[in-house]
Amino acid sequence: ACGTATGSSLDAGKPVKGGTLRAGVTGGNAADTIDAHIPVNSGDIARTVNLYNCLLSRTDDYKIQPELAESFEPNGDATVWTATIREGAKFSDGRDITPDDVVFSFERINDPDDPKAAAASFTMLDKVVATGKRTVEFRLSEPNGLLNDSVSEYTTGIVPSDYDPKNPVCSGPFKLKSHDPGQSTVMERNDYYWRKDGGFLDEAAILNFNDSDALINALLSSQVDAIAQIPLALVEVIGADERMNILNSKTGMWLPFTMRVDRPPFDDVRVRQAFRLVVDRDQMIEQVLSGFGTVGNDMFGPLSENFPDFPQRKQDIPKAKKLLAEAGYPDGLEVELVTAPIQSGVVEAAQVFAQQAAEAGIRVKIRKVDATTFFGDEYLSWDFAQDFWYTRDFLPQCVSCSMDESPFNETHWDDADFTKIVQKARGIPDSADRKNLEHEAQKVLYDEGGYIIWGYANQVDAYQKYVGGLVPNATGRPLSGWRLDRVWIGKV
Amino acid sequence: MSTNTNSLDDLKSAAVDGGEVPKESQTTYTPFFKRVLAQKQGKIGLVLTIIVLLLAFCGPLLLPWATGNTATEFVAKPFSPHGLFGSDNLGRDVLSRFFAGGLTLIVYSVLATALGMILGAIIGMLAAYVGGTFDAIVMRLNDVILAVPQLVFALLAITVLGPQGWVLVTVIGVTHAPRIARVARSATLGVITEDYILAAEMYAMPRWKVLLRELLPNITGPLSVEAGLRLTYSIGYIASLSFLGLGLQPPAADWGLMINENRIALSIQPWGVLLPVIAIALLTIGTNLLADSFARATASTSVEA
Amino acid sequence: MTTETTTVRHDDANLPNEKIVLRVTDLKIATNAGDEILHGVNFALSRGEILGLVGESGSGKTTAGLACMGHFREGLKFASGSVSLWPRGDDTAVEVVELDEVAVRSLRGSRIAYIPQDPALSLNPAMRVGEQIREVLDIHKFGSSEAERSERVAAVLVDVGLSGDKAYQKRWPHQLSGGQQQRIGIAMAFAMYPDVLILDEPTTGLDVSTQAVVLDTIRQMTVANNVAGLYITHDLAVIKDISDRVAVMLRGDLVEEGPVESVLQDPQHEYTKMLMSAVPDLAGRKTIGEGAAAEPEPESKATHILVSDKEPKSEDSSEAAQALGSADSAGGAAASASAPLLQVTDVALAYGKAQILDGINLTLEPGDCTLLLGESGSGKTTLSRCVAGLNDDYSGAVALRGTELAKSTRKRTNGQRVGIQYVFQSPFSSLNPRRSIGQSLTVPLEMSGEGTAASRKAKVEEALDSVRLGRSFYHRRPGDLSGGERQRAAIARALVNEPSVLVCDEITSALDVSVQASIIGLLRALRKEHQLAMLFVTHNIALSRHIADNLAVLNKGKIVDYGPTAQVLENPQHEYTRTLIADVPKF
Amino acid sequence: MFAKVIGRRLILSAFILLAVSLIVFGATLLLPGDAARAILGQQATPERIAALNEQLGLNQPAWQRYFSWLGGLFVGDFGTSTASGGSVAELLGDRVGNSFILMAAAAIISVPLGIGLGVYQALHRGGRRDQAMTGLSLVFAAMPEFVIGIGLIAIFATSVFQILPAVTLAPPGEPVWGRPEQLILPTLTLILVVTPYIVRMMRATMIEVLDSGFVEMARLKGVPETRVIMRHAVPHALGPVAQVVAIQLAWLAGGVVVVEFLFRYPGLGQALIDAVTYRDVQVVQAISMLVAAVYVVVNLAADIVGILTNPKLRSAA
Ligand SMILES: Nc1ncnc2c1ncn2[C@@H]1O[C@H](COP(=O)(O)OP(=O)(O)OP(=O)(O)O)[C@@H](O)[C@H]1O
Ligand SMILES: Nc1ncnc2c1ncn2[C@@H]1O[C@H](COP(=O)(O)OP(=O)(O)OP(=O)(O)O)[C@@H](O)[C@H]1O
Ligand SMILES: [Mg+2]
Ligand SMILES: [Mg+2]
Ligand code: NI
Repeated sequence: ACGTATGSSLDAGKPVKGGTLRAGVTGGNAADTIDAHIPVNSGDIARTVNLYNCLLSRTDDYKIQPELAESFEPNGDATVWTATIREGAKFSDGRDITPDDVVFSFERINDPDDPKAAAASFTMLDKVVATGKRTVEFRLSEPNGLLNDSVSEYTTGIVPSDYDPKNPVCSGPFKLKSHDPGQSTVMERNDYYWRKDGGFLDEAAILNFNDSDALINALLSSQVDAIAQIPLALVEVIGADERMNILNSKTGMWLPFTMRVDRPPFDDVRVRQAFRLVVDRDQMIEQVLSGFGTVGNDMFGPLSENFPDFPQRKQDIPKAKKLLAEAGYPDGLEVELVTAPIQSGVVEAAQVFAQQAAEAGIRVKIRKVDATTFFGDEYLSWDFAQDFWYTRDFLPQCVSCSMDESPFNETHWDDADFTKIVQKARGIPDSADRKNLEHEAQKVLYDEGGYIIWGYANQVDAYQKYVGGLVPNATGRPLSGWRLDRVWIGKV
Repeated sequence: MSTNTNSLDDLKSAAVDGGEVPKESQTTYTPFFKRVLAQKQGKIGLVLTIIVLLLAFCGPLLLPWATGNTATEFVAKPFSPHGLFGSDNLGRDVLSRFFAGGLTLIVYSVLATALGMILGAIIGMLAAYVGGTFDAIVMRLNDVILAVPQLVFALLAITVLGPQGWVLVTVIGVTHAPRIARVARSATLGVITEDYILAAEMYAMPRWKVLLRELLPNITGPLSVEAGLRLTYSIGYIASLSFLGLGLQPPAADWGLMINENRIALSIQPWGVLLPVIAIALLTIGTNLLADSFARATASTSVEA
Repeated sequence: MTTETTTVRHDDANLPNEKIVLRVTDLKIATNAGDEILHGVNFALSRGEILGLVGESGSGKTTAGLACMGHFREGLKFASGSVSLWPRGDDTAVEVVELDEVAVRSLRGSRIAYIPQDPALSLNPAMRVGEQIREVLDIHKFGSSEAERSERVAAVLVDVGLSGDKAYQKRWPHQLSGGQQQRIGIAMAFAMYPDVLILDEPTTGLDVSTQAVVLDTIRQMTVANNVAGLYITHDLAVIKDISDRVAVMLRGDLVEEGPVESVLQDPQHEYTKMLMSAVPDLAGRKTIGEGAAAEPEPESKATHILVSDKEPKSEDSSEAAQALGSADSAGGAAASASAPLLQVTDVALAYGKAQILDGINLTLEPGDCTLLLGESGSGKTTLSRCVAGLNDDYSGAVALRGTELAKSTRKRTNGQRVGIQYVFQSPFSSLNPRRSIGQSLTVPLEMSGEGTAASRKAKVEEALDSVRLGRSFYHRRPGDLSGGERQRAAIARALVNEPSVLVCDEITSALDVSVQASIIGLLRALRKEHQLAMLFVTHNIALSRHIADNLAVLNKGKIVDYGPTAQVLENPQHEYTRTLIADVPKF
Repeated sequence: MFAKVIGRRLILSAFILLAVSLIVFGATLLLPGDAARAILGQQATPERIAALNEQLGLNQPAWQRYFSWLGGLFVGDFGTSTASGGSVAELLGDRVGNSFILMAAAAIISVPLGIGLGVYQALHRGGRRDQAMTGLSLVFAAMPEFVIGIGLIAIFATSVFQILPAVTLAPPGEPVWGRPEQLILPTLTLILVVTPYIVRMMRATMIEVLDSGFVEMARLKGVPETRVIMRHAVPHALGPVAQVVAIQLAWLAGGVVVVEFLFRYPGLGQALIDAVTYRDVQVVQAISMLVAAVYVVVNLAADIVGILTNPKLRSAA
């Protein structure tokens, strides 16, 4: 029963209308939100995706697709983007979605006094202007060919101009019925939603669990219908249960080690190269992900159109030792690796890395802190730590984490040439046109960057066989990217 | 109220600690260990404790010879039935990790107990010896600390200071102290009225000498019982904290941590949990039996066969 | 005990006769482990008579007494023999030890009653006293109605000299005095008009005056109810007072038995003789402890000059000079020449509102022994501790050779501390059980900073010799020693520093009479040898003639009679002293 | 006199709670990282933190917050949860109830059970059954609660038999006692942890009481054995045992953390761990105070039992 979900629709039969889906998710606390623009944890994301619609979104294989916007086009130098709102798009209270609502939404995101989660991607956004009955112009202070990527993020949901986050009017396939932070959220179908090919469920409930143990038990005792993200080590066991299906999605999600390139010992490129060479990537996938992942090549954005095919880096202890010796560490060195349970597999990866690095004389002292401490004052300034990222394309990812003014520049990568290349590539809307520039940037990171990207983790979920409509999704978000409008409860 | 409530308090501390309040005086002196070993419980306790201690101390040395693996080596996929007891959540050999995992637990709990005993004995003896306001203040402070559960204390301290070894040892030792202080105090109060203390006073023996030479040897009975019990509790607390994920941190091979890491697969790969659980159980049972036979040994001169 | 011990019998009253109510024949009792505690005991109790059972502690008196009730303490079991009881109105005897649970239970408390040693422990503290008496009546179905039982409770309370009203019955045991508690016990025993009464040291722990009242009650009740009594005690004087016959027990055997007069005046068995000679008597006709001082093997006859005659002059005057400063040294020396050795002036002390000591004046000359007499709680210990500097709350003055002493021993000079030594009441608690005798005895020397380790050891060994213990005790621990030996060691500790005044606080009250006698003998000898002045505290007036030159009687914190022993005894000035002397069972 | 003793105890209890409140407040001040950071996690940009702090009222000085918090406690207001913005009292309401059910179930079973077993053992002391039970109680008293819990799960829920649920899963809106079978294992764990102490104390005091003069006297009065035990012996053992029961109940209040964690039980223990993780200071403070209050109350109760069973204390004090 494991593997991809090709057989699922067979099990669940033809789509049927009606019923409630109960989806379990780990995490969640008293601060859980239903605000469209400040989702934090997995449950928040699930709510945002289902309650709000964005102008654009990503398909299951991570291509940009139109949503509330029929089209989203740049002008020639990518300084102005024009969105055309879909004909007949309505909010859950039956009102039309107007350009003013779009303007309000983006002003809310970019509110200088209270910037929302997505604000970092819109620093160059000068003004959003309603220019017609259905058109909105995004005027930029500098060229940006990637604005469509930013607008496809789930953090840019469109809300009405009289938006009340406590009692939201929704633009997504569902509207809110009840919300009990840290416990459960119930959503019901939004009949005004513009997409007519889905919307099978009457209701969808998101249930919070304290950890995966309870989550699995709830699934096995049929207290929930589907659960998001199961421990990879248990995939086979759960899959062996006749009642269960496994949803195994290849994604571009990565759990890198982050080396600060401006601090010793990692300010020496040879040390970074040596560290990258000590990793046995296959074993990482095997031990940390129980085989549910793809080997990485120290490069992010694997689903980008312009992803390069550089030679696969392999473990090479002698070479690593040689590099270390050249860098002044003939007897190896000791480093502290800061880790935290920020995503399943992170702490485990640290342990496997420590073991592998020992072979090259690198003594890794693991310092495990709790997630709060990890994201605390010292976040982004650890010398050697870890992090995790969902699927992104290469250039937006660079903007997030590899440039001087990137909000999450955890490796402190600050290379003028590199920045120039990225800036230039960013201004080009067409991906084929910027292929060479991208490759140039990628080559630099591949040779000298501060990330050790040993692999991409699959997103593995489990659900009862009577649930239909769940397909693999590359975004890294669980349960088909949380697109519950496509899900139905079939005959048991 | 002073008299009756205090007597209730003392009863209380006596009660938790096995119920048998040994009083050391008017007894014939026979070597303490002989009396402990004369009891079945003492023997079983000693054997259990020694088995686990041997395992914990020699385990790391035995490793390569017994399992052929080091405790951190990856030998299989996670949770597969590799080797004698299978592999753990990262595919490491459960038996190797089990061999390597007892030492820190034992060392830390012994240190924590020692710290608590020293602090508690000093506080308790001083409170009883000095008496008066000092005693009252110290004992009320004790009450305050007692009102905050040890685990809550540990939880806060570890979050503030991080899960390092010394934090564990200190926080457990310090939270043990008031409990030990109570026992030390009531034992001292029992002894302090004895005339030999008064005799020492009469000869103007320096006060620290009175404490050290006249008092301390005569409360070793209750104190050693207490030490045994506290050791049991220390082991329990350190293991519990590891189990909650607040104790020793990966990749340390530690029994409590092993339980925490492998608990999720209790049904498919039970050994990763059960081996350390059994070892911890044997150890705590062993130390508890020993403590109990300490109590009997100090409570009576003659010992039932 | 393999050899058969035969009992010396002074008459044949023990042979079967119609007056006998309870008869114990060849009773053997053993521990569960198999050690025999009683080796075949024979005695009989007759109606209206009390049989006294005497013997040292641990000889098996309680065990024998409880066996009469078919009761064996946890860990003991019946081995062989018989206990026959002829209940009133019944011609045939019942075999108590062969009865089943229910039958024996119906005898207990109704036919055979028990009066325990310590009433404070034997009354249920959580039950009102009336209820406890009532319980006996209820269980044994006394009378025919509720009212009749209530009446009986009141009546029996009046019989034992207590008030029978409801309010009194509603009291808790702790609201009664020791004597009243014991009378409740007696009332409980007599409530069912029993045939046999077992009394296990019912007056130990009571002071002489209370003891006299309780004994009186018992005597009256036995006669009035025509009961056969077994009175267990180790106090021969009490036996003489209360019983008609006496049986002497020694380590599980009955060694002598007969009418009180004939046994006590003409003891046959060695042990009885020894016992008789050790009992102090108020008249002082004999010298107790004669020769007993040297009783435990006097290992070496080495001389033990601990206190030299010149000591008071040389050493202490120099100490006094130290204390007062050199300018005062002449005055200090002068004072010491004329002043008495120890002078207590106007010592008073109060704990809260309770005035414990009130204007005490005492003097002590070298070689003098003053006996401080008083009942329990009169303040004897408090006073002696004031003298020794262990209690610094007092007002007034204690002067040694004319120099007033600081109140706390810690503030006194070394010489002053050494001059007065205190021996504690209980030998079981005055020596640190965890340290050897030698270590404990070295402490005084160590603290006065004298000599080298070797010289200290030599001194301690000398002291051990002088108390007739011997050097071999140096390395032993208190736990291995008997009470008498421990008390000797404690006395030795007081002697190592060569004091001039020894304060002995009831140092014999925790000991058996024979041991007491030997300690008294020892003290007498030491006094002679070392010119020791002594303040001897006791509640046992009978000791006075045996040890003291002077007698001071303390009553409620005041000295009510003070003078040479003979004078006070023969011509007591105060009412209290007179009743005290009158209450002592005459021996 | 009795009232006076209790009055003094009450004052002392108030003092203890006050001191605990200081300690707890101080300790929570030391928690690294603030609530805002903890809530925002990876997305904690300075602007968003500042905005959230403002919203949560964390900008006042510490002493001011302490007194307003303390003042709130007196009127039953535990403050506002920093994480959720809701009232702490409301947030913990259900949790308190859940934990209480667990503890009450454990206490109701283990106290009489412990007393009964203790009496039984004391009466048959030295016998084979006594020895076996002493051994067993030592074994259970020794093991940490999670060891017992895991053992039970392995036996009854996963590895050996699969007859009982291993975790507690109350669907939203349904109370925990709606599925009593889920309560069995956590309760059983607590019982196994708590009972041995009560048994041992009961046995020890009963033996002492049975050896006492007044019990022997009662037997020598001809009192039937059952009456000797029920009327003369047991009441005396209750006072000291009440102290142990109190300590065990107080332990339950804190030790329940591990058991709740183990069984996913939605009680105070779970809430505490969560609150510490998310630096929800108000909740940590509230729970610590609650637990301390439990400690104080059960101790007070035990003292009262002690006084009531002892006429000496009752009448004279
Ligand atoms: N339960 C018991 N188990 C074992 N030995 C016992 C027990 N009770 C008493 N003995 C022993 O039996 C002997 C006689 O004890 P018993 O109490 O009869 O003496 P006693 O003459 O009454 O002494 P005392 O004057 O001190 O009351 C003692 O040596 C004692 O050690
Ligand atoms: N520390 C104290 N606080 C209050 N009262 C005390 C204290 N010590 C003794 N007393 C009281 O002082 C009185 C005298 O006590 P003390 O010990 O001197 O009597 P005693 O004559 O030696 O009696 P005994 O013969 O019982 O030894 C007693 O009523 C006692 O209760
Ligand atoms: Mg006796
Ligand atoms: Mg006295
Ligand atoms: Ni009081």
